[in-house]
Amino acid sequence: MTTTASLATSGTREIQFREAVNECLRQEMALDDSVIIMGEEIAGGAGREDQGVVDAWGGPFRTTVGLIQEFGRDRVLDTPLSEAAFIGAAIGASSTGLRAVAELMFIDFIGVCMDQLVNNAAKMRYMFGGQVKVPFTMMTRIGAGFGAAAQHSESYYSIFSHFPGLKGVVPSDAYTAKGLLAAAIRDDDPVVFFEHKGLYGEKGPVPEESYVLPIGKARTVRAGTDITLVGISKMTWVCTAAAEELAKSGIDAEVIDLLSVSPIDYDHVIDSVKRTHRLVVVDEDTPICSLAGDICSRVAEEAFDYLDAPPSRVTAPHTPVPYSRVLENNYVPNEARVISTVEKLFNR
Amino acid sequence: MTTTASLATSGTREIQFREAVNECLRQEMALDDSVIIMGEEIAGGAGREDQGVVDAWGGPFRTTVGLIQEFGRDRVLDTPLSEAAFIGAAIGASSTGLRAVAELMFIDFIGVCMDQLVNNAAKMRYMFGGQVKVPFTMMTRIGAGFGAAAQHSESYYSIFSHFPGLKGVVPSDAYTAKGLLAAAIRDDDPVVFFEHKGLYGEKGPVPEESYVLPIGKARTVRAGTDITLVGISKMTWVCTAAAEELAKSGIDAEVIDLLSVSPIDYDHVIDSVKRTHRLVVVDEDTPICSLAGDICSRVAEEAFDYLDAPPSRVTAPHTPVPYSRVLENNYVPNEARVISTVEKLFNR
Amino acid sequence: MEMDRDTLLKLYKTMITIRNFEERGIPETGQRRMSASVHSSAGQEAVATGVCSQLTDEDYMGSTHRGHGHCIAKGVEPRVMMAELFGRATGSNKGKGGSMHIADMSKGMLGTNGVVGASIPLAVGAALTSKVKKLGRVAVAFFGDGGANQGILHESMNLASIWKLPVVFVCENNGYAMSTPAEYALSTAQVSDRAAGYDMPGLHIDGMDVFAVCDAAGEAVARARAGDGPSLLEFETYRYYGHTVFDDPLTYRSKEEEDHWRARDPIQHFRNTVLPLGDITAEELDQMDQEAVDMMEEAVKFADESPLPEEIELYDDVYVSYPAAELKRGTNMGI
Amino acid sequence: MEMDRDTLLKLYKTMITIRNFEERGIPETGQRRMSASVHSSAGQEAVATGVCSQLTDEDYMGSTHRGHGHCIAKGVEPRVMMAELFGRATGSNKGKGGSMHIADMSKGMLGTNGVVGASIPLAVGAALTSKVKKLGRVAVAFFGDGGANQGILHESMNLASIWKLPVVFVCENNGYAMSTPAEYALSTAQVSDRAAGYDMPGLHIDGMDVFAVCDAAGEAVARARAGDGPSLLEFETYRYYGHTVFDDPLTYRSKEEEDHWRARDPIQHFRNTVLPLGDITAEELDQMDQEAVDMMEEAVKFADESPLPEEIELYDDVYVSYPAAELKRGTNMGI
Ligand SMILES: Cc1ncc(C[n+]2csc(CCOP(=O)(O)OP(=O)(O)O)c2C)c(N)n1
Ligand SMILES: Cc1ncc(C[n+]2csc(CCOP(=O)(O)OP(=O)(O)O)c2C)c(N)n1
Ligand SMILES: [Mg+2]
Ligand SMILES: [Mg+2]
Repeated sequence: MTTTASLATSGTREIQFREAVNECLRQEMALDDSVIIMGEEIAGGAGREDQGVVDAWGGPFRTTVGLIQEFGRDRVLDTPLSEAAFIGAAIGASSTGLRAVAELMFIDFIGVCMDQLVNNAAKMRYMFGGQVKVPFTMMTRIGAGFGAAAQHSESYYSIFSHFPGLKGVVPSDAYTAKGLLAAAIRDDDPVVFFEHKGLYGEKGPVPEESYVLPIGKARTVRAGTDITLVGISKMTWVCTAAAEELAKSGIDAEVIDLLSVSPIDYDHVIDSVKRTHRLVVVDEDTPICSLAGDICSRVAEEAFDYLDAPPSRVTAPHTPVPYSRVLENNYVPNEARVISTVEKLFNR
Repeated sequence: MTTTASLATSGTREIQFREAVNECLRQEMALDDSVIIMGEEIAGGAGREDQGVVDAWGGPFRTTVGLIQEFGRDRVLDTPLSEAAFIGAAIGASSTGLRAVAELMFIDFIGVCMDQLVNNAAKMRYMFGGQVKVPFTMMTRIGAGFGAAAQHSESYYSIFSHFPGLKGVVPSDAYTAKGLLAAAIRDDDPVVFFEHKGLYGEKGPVPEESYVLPIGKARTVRAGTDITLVGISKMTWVCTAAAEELAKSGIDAEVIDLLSVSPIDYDHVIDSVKRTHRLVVVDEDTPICSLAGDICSRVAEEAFDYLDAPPSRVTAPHTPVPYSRVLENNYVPNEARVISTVEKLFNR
Repeated sequence: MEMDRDTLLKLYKTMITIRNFEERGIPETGQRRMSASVHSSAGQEAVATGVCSQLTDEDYMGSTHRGHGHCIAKGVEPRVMMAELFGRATGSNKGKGGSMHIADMSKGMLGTNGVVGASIPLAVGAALTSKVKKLGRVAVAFFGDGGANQGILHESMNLASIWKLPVVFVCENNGYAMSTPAEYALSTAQVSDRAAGYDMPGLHIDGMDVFAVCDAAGEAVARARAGDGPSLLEFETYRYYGHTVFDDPLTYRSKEEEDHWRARDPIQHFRNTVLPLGDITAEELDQMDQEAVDMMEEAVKFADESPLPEEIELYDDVYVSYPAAELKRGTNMGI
Repeated sequence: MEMDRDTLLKLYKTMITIRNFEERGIPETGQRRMSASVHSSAGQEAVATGVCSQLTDEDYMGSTHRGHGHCIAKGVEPRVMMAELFGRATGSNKGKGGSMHIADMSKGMLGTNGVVGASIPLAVGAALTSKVKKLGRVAVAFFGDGGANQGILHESMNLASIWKLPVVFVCENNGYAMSTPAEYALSTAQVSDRAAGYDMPGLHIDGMDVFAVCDAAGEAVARARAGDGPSLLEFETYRYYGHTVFDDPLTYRSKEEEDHWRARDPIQHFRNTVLPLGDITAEELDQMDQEAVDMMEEAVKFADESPLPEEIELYDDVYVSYPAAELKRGTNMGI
């Protein structure tokens, strides 16, 4: 079991995913005056003139803590509950010289502002014949498992893979969070940055200086020879845990951390499958027209002759997210499901 | 070359797709008092009190012509340009005893009202523990090829396959339009009805009496033995035209008309592929996380051992829809692309 | 404001039921580690109570993430709500929805809703049902000062106005959307100012005074029922706790401000107003207080003793009809 | 209203350029069977002209599906617009956008837009850029009476107001959204009434009188530039043709109504107002009229003689950077 060079070198200090996001925002804002950030609660009450610049919450998950103190009201803007307008405004600002970062509190709410992303951010450059860049970043949250029910637990990244003109990244740890967020902010195209609620508290080694990871590149987090497991965001660690278990029964799984949902690094996956001849994609989103299905279809198309078993997926079921823990526990893919799926592919 | 029994029996009068939609609406509204319809322009100016009940346009594509004269203002409602509110209201009405049909003029605008579909229509029944039915129908339009550019030409049905709780149908001719719209309106779940702009003028045999086609069932429009072509909406006819051409070079293609995007009739496709051993899905939508990819992935997973070639797709490219005809002509899948794709699968 | 004894006692009972539900149910839910997304309406009881007191069981109501009070005032049983919060099969929603989705269609309760503003058009649609079917019912749409800035409110008010639908738009202005002050996020001093742009009455009312709430709501409901169209009512109120009970509101508001509002407690205000009239005694009310405590004790017990949903219910009620196998096709679910 | 000769002539020139573009360019586009989605602003010239006359090239503007006039008034060259309508490589957007997406970022023209209301927040965002970077620029957001009912307008006005952004919201109320009368769809007699709910000035102005437009816009722009925040201006105007030129407006409006508005033609109104003052002669204006005709002749010729885009440009400018192969991966494109 080895990890690739793209993992942070050991010896660096360890910080939480949430801190990595925060550190990145601080550094990017310090480096580039044109970076601004806006969203509900990102300063949290600090917008009120009469209280001075006081950072009440620093965002619902504390990822923006301290920013308003450091960069002031002009560049750190609490917004009203008006996602369509402020995300649209961030897109407008990004097409006129700023690099605006806007936060959509949960991806579940995308339906109130999707038009701005899909018809403006994603299409302006193309429709305008290349006249404009839209270096806009949308930060948002995904992930079930918190008893937050059907409207606060979704992982709708597949639609951002689907729409041309958008990019998307799904960091899986503190290191990739910092590097991919920096990449998103510096990128001249609109990028959606997906934070998994279940990763905020996870610690990992993160360089203090700022750095950028490439958008559109997957990484191999565990080398293996017998099957390729592809994880998206937190599911990467479900894959590695499953791989450890599988190793005990002699199945050596390679685990790929997808990291980007657009562009998708199909080549990385296909190269792996050409060696392992088997594929399971693990995706927390629902199954139909999903990222998992998409990757399976590409592999089936481009590595057809290398496959020894059907390209398979482990996903949520085609249902909304239920509230009661006893139901939700079965909703999110877990190691047991990955293992049984892999075993089926070896016992056909 | 045979066609299945699910095609309308010959001998019936022929009417246009647009007329079939209109006839269905009339019949369903006459049959059931609880059916109402609302949308922008559906009566067209008839909303104004001072002009009496005058039907100016009968909808932007004349599918609702005459309805307000027949059923009156209470059941045929012109709406303001407020999709989120009126589609939300139609959902609210449908959950309290009406069967509301609402029209979204073009699917491209889904981003202004998607939250109501995804978080209310699709999830209420589940979140509420089965307390409510939402017999809501959304009629909308898809399809490129009219010089209408990036914001009026999309075919975003894949996201309606993706979201649990929604159903969707994609009629391909006048007969299926009438039968599937009736099914959508009578269905107790929310259903999206996709009309392809390029089909409105097409004539076909349609029974005068009202009838219902099953949601979730594909149909075989051309039997064949060598390869399965799956078409969605207008693409079905691109497939049949390609099949005729292919027949000349000795390739006997089976053509399946998908008809539903949720539930997807995977079994129908898989049964066919188990006989033909090859698959090409033709989809006017963009390729990533698409319906085409989804069907390929399912076939790869479930008919793996039957496949003699990679399950493949012909789709639009991963770009917005360009304006200039010379560009748009290449955007939409055509027979030549289907044929060359099929040929590649036989020459690997 | 003329009210008979029974009406008064009913108002009181509703308010203390809500208060006790919030004070007991939320911490209990927290202890059971069910969810962090549970929002207390303690402090806002007069609005839910006053508004719903003007409605019948047949009337409709759409609610928010902070909707326990609305539910109780509309007649949903606290014990099934408690069971819902605890994720039990006996919950109002069979444990599938939780605090943010409690619904009781038999009471016209169209659901609390986790997306701010999203329930507003549902209420408008219910009003449309009433109009088309000539049912004579009214629909109430609750939303907060934060929700007042969602575009869907504007669209819904316009729609309800041009169609003269029987809707009452009710803004519970509790001064904050999470930690963001209404005075920062709202461009207008009063949300009710916006009514003029939609040709409907707009009133700004003390939401800590249940009698004032009843009066204003009574008029708006009567107007709606008479076919004269919608109204917009804004009630000034306050939530005693944080956005959820897990955040510390003192990071964005002052102790003085909290004290100021607590001194205007709607339940206390009721007592202060009614007891001097002599018709109702403190003992009676104290007795009712105890009953509310007992009711919650029983509700917690009921919920705790209720079964959890069967695992397989994960797949139930996604649709009225759908091929069952398609819900888990190829996802390699364990169940 | 004090204006010098040059200013007056410039207003006239802009108006007749727009009129001629619409009267010539749209039928020519139709003949070439490029698109049915082309909307004429003939009749509305005074609004685009008057508003944009108060802006510099640096100022921003977001437009609508009916945006040819806005583009011309903001300085976009008619010949590149014509080429765009004809789908030519020399078009403002290289033939990729067409009538509904004409943009010229070098003129602060943030695009006509095919989604009603969608360009409003773009203008707000541009105003934010101006504020954050202290550029002193103003942004105008155009929308119609139909667009006035989109939630995004409400959200955008609130946002611009609380952030005191230099935005002017301009409603071109031409009485109809497609065939739907504004008086049916709008719950308020005047869109400008809604300004009060967002703490900004709201004015209702004759949009057929370019001088009245200049006055109102001048004040709103000055206010915005001074940092005093947004305004809402509603101009009453009329489109002479159908929603597109392919529908017959007499199915939903009367000949008398059309005549009434045509009698108030903004170009004629200009002549009637200015010529009696004696400073400018009819011959001068006639001469300019002829120049505008010639300009369109030349524009049509330019467009017709321009090359079509290369087929391969289908893949250009989707992103600034993206692996090229991914744009067509596995789609089996012929090119
Ligand atoms: C569309 C949407 N955006 C953001 C959120 C996250 N959120 C939940 S409640 C809330 C604040 C709501 O404030 P208000 O409407 O005043 O209601 P209150 O909590 O004060 O009762 C926010 C921002 C959401 N649920 N929905
Ligand atoms: C969100 C959205 N809904 C519907 C349409 C279809 N549509 C295009 S223009 C139009 C009418 C617009 O009316 P108005 O805003 O008054 O502008 P006008 O055409 O009168 O200039 C409609 C309904 C659209 N383009 N976008
Ligand atoms: Mg509030
Ligand atoms: Mg108009």
